[in-house]
Amino acid sequence: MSASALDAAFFVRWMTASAASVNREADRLTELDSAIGDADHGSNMRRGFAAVAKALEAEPPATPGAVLMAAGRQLVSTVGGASGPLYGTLLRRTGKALGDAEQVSVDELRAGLRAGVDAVGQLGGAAPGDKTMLDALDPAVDALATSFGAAAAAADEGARATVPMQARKGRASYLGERSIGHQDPGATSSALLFATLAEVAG
Amino acid sequence: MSASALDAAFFVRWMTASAASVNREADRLTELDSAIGDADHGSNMRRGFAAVAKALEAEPPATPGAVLMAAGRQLVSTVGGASGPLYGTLLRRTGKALGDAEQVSVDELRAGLRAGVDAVGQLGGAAPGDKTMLDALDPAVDALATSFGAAAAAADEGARATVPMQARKGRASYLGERSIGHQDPGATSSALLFATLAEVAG
Amino acid sequence: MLMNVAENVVADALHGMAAAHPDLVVDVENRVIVRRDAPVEGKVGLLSGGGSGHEPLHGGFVGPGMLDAACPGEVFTSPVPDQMVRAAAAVDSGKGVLFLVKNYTGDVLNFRMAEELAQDEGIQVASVLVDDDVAVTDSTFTAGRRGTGATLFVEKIAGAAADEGAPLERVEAIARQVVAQSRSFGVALAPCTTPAKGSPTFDLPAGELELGVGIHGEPGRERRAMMTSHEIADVAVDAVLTDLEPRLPVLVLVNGMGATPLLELYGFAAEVHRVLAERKAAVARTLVGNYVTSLDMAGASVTLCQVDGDLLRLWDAPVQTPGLRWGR
Amino acid sequence: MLMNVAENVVADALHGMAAAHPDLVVDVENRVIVRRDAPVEGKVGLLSGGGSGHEPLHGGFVGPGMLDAACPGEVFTSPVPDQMVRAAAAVDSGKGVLFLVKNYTGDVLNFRMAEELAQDEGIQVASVLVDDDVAVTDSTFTAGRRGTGATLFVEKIAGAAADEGAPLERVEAIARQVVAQSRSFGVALAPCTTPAKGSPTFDLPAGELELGVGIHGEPGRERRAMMTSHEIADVAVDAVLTDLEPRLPVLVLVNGMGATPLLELYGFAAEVHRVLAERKAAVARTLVGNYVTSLDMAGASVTLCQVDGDLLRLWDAPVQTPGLRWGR
Ligand SMILES: Nc1ncnc2c1ncn2[C@@H]1O[C@H](COP(=O)(O)OP(=O)(O)O)[C@@H](O)[C@H]1O
Ligand SMILES: Nc1ncnc2c1ncn2[C@@H]1O[C@H](COP(=O)(O)OP(=O)(O)O)[C@@H](O)[C@H]1O
Ligand SMILES: [Mg+2]
Ligand SMILES: [Mg+2]
Ligand SMILES: [Mg+2]
Ligand SMILES: [Mg+2]
Repeated sequence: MSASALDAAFFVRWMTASAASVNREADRLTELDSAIGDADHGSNMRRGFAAVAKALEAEPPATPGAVLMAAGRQLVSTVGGASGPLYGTLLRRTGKALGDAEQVSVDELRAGLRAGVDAVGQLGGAAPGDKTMLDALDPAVDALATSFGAAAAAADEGARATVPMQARKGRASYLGERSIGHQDPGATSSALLFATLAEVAG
Repeated sequence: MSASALDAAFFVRWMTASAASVNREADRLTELDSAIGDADHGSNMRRGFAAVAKALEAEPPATPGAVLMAAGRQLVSTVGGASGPLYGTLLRRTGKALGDAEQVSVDELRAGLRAGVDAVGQLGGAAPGDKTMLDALDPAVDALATSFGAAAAAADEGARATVPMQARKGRASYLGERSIGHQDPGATSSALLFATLAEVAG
Repeated sequence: MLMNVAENVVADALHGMAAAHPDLVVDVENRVIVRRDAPVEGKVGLLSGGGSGHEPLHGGFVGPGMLDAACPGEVFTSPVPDQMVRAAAAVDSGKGVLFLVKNYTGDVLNFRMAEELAQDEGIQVASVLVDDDVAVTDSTFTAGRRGTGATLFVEKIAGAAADEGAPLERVEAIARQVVAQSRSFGVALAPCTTPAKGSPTFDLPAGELELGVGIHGEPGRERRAMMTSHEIADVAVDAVLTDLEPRLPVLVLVNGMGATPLLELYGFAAEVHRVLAERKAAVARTLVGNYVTSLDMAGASVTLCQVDGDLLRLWDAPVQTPGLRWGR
Repeated sequence: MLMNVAENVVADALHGMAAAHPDLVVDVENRVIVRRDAPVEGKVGLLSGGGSGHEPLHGGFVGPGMLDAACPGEVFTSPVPDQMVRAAAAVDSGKGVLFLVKNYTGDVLNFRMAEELAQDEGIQVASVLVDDDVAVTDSTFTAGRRGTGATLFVEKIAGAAADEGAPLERVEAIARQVVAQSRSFGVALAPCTTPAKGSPTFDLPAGELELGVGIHGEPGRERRAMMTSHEIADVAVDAVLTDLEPRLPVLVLVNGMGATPLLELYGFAAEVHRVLAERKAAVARTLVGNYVTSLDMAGASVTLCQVDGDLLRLWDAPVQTPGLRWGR
């Protein structure tokens, strides 16, 4: 596999590694959600990605698109909350955009993710700056034009940039000005997914 | 009034001063009751003696017996719990024993209190050694043969002697061996009443 | 605490009961709660009471099919005789009044005084003591077993019997039968805070629990490291079954102490059912909820009551009170 | 906590509900609670759901006169679409199904997905959003008002309408009317502890309270030094009345968050009635208790719902569920 040709196995590795990193960071995600939400983001993500890893192991799909669509379906069916439909939509739309190619280039992945991220924005009605996962996802997809590492760095920076923001979407918005000063849990898990992607890409 | 002739005013003073000392010590009584009971002895005693003081002020009875009987009735009608009927009975029986004499001697008071304490024993079915108010009341009445001060000292000693006892009556008995090591709240309030009696007697 | 001043919590609550329950006559001054249609012609009056802090017990169980009147004392403090005398007079239709008394020294003494006073006023009174808590050894070395969860069974079943027009001796006999066939065991996961004291009634470090607690914030018989719901059900049901040895189906009360979420109580109920099935005890009915509470104590108790067809019929009979309601 | 492992609290509770309530079919595996006689011939199916931890909402409100089915999610986590699709299929008699959805992003998204999927399966579905919490400013800068206590009013009143045989559009319209005429405000005196986190969801020093909290253990809009029940009622009822301005009598729900004793709730109910009287708002009915909870949070909320004669009749109509029961 060339650096720019990503196959189904690569996406399975990304999802499986994501299950591990989400599991490792679950307490921190819950802690962040405890400050401005309802203290379940860590267990939501852990439950969802554990189901994803299990499903992909049991029946590994043949194409990158199918892997992400299967993963997205698992998230929708097991997570609940706001993050379930949103991450589920992200992966399903991205997968759909990848079509049934056996391999995809990084650029194709970037275009697919762009479609996925836009779908998240449409579904949840949020835009970057609202202190949600979009604040990590959106710059990460753009930076993927440079490299996986740049995407991961942009996601992390985007997540950290949510700290001074006042939330306008999701539960944190109920807090009004009291949401300022805390990092958004969903943006943090998004950064985690892009960090894992960069690791898997080597 | 000679040292050994106690009139109605003396008993009103005792009751009024008891209301003050019970009020002052209420938190300590509740704290003791919290360890081996249900954390209400202080408020029970405060509520009861406040009613006693108010009733005696509103309509001061003419004789020692009538003062104690009125006080006992107030306790029965306002305290509730175990201590209400028990202290109510103590004062009513003592008052009854004093008859309608205008003045009573210390010896007559002692005999009256003996009748009262025995009635408490009969009503509650407890005996000295069961870790109840009787452990302070019983020796105090005997020591009254010597002096008010001796009675107060005996009551205090009796209350402190309840610490190593295992309760066999009242709520503390539910704790079995765990009741050991705590001073009985009722014995403590009894000691307080005798201390107040000694103070009032000068 | 959600209150004004500690001295007034009971009066404040009674004002709220009066506002919420037009079917009840709430005499705040005299601390008596009576069903509005009392005295009910030809019916034995059923009266209970005790310290406050166990809500909905007893005031929440006043109404058709259950109590005719309740006398709430101060928090965790038995009511005074004057209350019961007044309530007895209000509910006596000439058929007599039954006092249902939880076995605590204070309750026993105050109700006994009230019984004498009411009889002096020409009211026929009988009393039944509820003493179901197996955590307390029933011997001459204690004040006897506490009355806890079984009180609900006694009030409901005796209430149904009175509702059917049974005479005083019969209602009394049924109440005694329910007491004889009921046993309870309780655990605390966190202590409660009384308004008067304003701090927990005992220290219970997180990660420990008290086995064998009553409903007055007292410590239990034994402190242990935290146990699972599974393990607690094993201990609690075993303690009850060892004493009760039921041969008939049982009513099951999985009762919350106040602050334990219903979500956890239902999980505990599943464990209680598991143990009962393992022990081959048949279940007739199950009630899960906060019925006989200890303010904001966290924890639960299990009460079993062995019932024959007649008692089960009385249990199922209609009841219409703020705290328990079905069949009408 | 009274539990086994945090991951299983919802499943464990469902096992307990199955054991305690033979009138309900509890599908533990698929997380669906359905009344045993569903689908009821000729009746619109009423379906709700949401995160667990608010018991008896929603599962405890399944039964004649209220919900046909409930879908419990994980603790404080909206259920997944699969649950609602399955429940909709189970309760649809051909007259259509109404989803009652509390306004949270997660609930809205998952129910919306379920609506599409159920419609794909040929089930007619309508949805009504409940958004009654005046503590949240309803603007484009928030996710909109939260759904809290009014959910009980909507489920009960729409349930009665469905019970009477009203068609889907009518039941939907009535549900919308109840939402439009209901407002809530909540306070927390102590935070709750979720099983997954195992520690309080926020720090609230004794002697302080949070005003304007929801039912998910989130902090509120404002922290203040502890207030009396009198003062809290002033703030809460004022917040609701300012927004609602009722001209008709109101239903009053004085709801406990979980760990506040009923004794305190009744005292608070008295204060709520006081403020309503001062503000010349007529009270039609009052309900006091733990109905829409936030695990073991201490605190309370006030919900008012303005009712005309028709809505009041539907409120009074018989209901027979584990958590709410009268008139039958
Ligand atoms: N409308 C929205 N658009 C995008 N992301 C959102 C939206 N609402 C919430 N989120 C994201 O979801 C995260 C919370 O997820 P989670 O805690 O799992 O769900 P819930 O809020 O239902 O408890 C937030 O931190 C935020 O990043
Ligand atoms: N049977 C009894 N005989 C004598 N004194 C008793 C008896 N039972 C309890 N007491 C006394 O009553 C005290 C408790 O009083 P109090 O706390 O006011 O009532 P309660 O136990 O009903 O809460 C105990 O400390 C004990 O001294
Ligand atoms: Mg969350
Ligand atoms: Mg006491
Ligand atoms: Mg007491
Ligand atoms: Mg959530």
